[in-house]
Amino acid sequence: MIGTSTLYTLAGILLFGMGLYALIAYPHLLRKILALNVMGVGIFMVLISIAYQGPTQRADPVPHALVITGIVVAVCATGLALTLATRIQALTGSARLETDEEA
Amino acid sequence: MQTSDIDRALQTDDTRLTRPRLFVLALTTALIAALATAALTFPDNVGRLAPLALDSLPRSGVLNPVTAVLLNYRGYDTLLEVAVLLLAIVGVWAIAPTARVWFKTPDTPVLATFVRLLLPLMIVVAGYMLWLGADEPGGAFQGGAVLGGVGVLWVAAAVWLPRRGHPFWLRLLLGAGVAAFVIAAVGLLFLTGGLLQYPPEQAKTVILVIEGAAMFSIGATLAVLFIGGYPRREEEK
Amino acid sequence: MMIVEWFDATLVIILLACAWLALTTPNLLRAVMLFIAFGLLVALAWVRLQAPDVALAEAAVGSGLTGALLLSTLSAMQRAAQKRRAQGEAAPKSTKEESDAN
Amino acid sequence: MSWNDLVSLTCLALGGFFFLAGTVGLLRLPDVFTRLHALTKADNLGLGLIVLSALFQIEDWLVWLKLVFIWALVLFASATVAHLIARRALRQMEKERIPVVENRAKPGVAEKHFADSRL
Amino acid sequence: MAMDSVYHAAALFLLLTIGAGLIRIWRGPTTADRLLAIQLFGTTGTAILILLSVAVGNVAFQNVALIFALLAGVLGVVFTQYGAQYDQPRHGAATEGKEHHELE
Repeated sequence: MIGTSTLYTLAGILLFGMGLYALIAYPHLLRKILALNVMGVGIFMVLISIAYQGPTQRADPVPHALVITGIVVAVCATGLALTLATRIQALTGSARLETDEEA
Repeated sequence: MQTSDIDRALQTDDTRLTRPRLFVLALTTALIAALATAALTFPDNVGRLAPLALDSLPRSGVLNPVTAVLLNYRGYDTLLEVAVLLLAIVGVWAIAPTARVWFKTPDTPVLATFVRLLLPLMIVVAGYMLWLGADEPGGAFQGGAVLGGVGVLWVAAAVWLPRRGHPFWLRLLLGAGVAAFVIAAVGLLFLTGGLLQYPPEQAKTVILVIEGAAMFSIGATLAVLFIGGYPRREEEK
Repeated sequence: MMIVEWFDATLVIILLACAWLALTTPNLLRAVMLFIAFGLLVALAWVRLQAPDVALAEAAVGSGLTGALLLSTLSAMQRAAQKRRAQGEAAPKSTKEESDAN
Repeated sequence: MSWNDLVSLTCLALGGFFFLAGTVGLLRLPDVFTRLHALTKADNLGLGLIVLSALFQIEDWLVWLKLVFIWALVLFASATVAHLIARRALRQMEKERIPVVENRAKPGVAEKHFADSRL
Repeated sequence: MAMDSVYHAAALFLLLTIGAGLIRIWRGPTTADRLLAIQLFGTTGTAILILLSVAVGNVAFQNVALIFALLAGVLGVVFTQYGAQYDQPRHGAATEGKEHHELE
């Protein structure tokens, strides 16, 4: 039976992979931003699950501090990226990044 | 162009599983498998910083280890992180000439009353988070996030309408976190000889002051990001 | 298996399902809504992992503020697209290509 | 098992029932306006009962106060948000010229619902 | 059965109701329905946090519940003020999964 920490580590890796796939595969900018956020949550989850030391013991505070700053920076990056996406849509008429192969 | 054509073209994002996507999916699956094996074979007894962080806690002036890590052990990092938030705002103002959202007056008394009651409550909770942060889970980032919620509510229900552009006090608020951090760092450099090395007796006070300024900065940053450019008065639809 | 472990397993499954659906559904509004729900549930995962500090930040940011940002951007994009159409412009080049491909 | 554990368990079971009712309502009721019941009634009552159940396990009166405050806050917020959502949905329908009553009785939605539940 | 595992079981039950509620987010059909489901998740999440805090005996979890309760209101207000315009599928074209959104 896998432990709590391992379970959440694996979940974090899976989330990261999903986010990476969606980031590469889908053309819409909003979806890419969602994918980046999901990737971020995956990484945070790996960090926090490494910090977890059982239900009775106190968790490692160092990764927690990293993740807290990470969350706030992630939301700021999201805000900037969304503004950029709106701007790209205003300038090119489309919020998608199309490639030649895509069409 | 037929209406159905336009609808199909404008409809949504296309997420069918095409061949290149299948290829990408295969690659990411391989990556996940590699990472999962790495995670499962990861040695259990790696060197941890936790004992060090918890043992030095009495000297840090606070009881919450996370706050100690953020403001004591990794003080520079947090300083630069608050500066990054400022850079995000500069970026937004550089690329977006007009706001994405506009101040919208509540058209029902229910919303107006709700906001009038909720806003002070949220500010109190933000302060509570900050105060709690020294000894229990909480702190500047959590309080700042709640203040960001205050800002969003403020914009969304038009509690107060500025003229075009951002008022001076908002810019002041945006810079407050970095300013307090830098002033504290330089001041402490002269007092204790170390950058962000707090004297043990006043440590808690200094940390709370820096955290307070950082909290207001974070809240203002999040609210300005929500506006996403220079605000306008009620825009035409 | 203890009940807590069942709780963890269920939470992880719901989280993964939520993320996968949000990332692959063609409908962007649905994707954003699923992402907001995902943010809410992630806060529960942090609480389970003994990280209430992180859960506090995530509860405020992950669902509330990110959700607000995404919702407002989505509607701004829709407004822009609608305005473009109202001005009588032809559909952008890329979308034409796509409808040909369809 | 002491008497306050017993009260706790009763409240817990009742609260769980109301949450279940809320979800069933969310899934089975035919349109937005009826689904609002799930948000405003069932779940808030469920939360109240769960808070009540927690109160019997806690001695610290400050925590007691905080839990009651959370419940009051959720009541307040969800009532307001429910009003706002309903108002918005109604306006949307007016704009799109969808008669409210017709929408509620749209064939295939309500009838299927009633047929399924054998009412 | 000890009291804390009863509380964990109750939390698991509420989590399952959230999982069922995801169906409403998926099916919509309007954004209002989806937001309704998310508000419901907020309430249920608050309840789960309270249950976990009693089960584990950690008071800090209740602060998370407090933030949940506060931010749910903010999301609702943002939605009603700025929410996407074309959430309502055209009358007659209301087949599920085929909503037409004016997005580029």
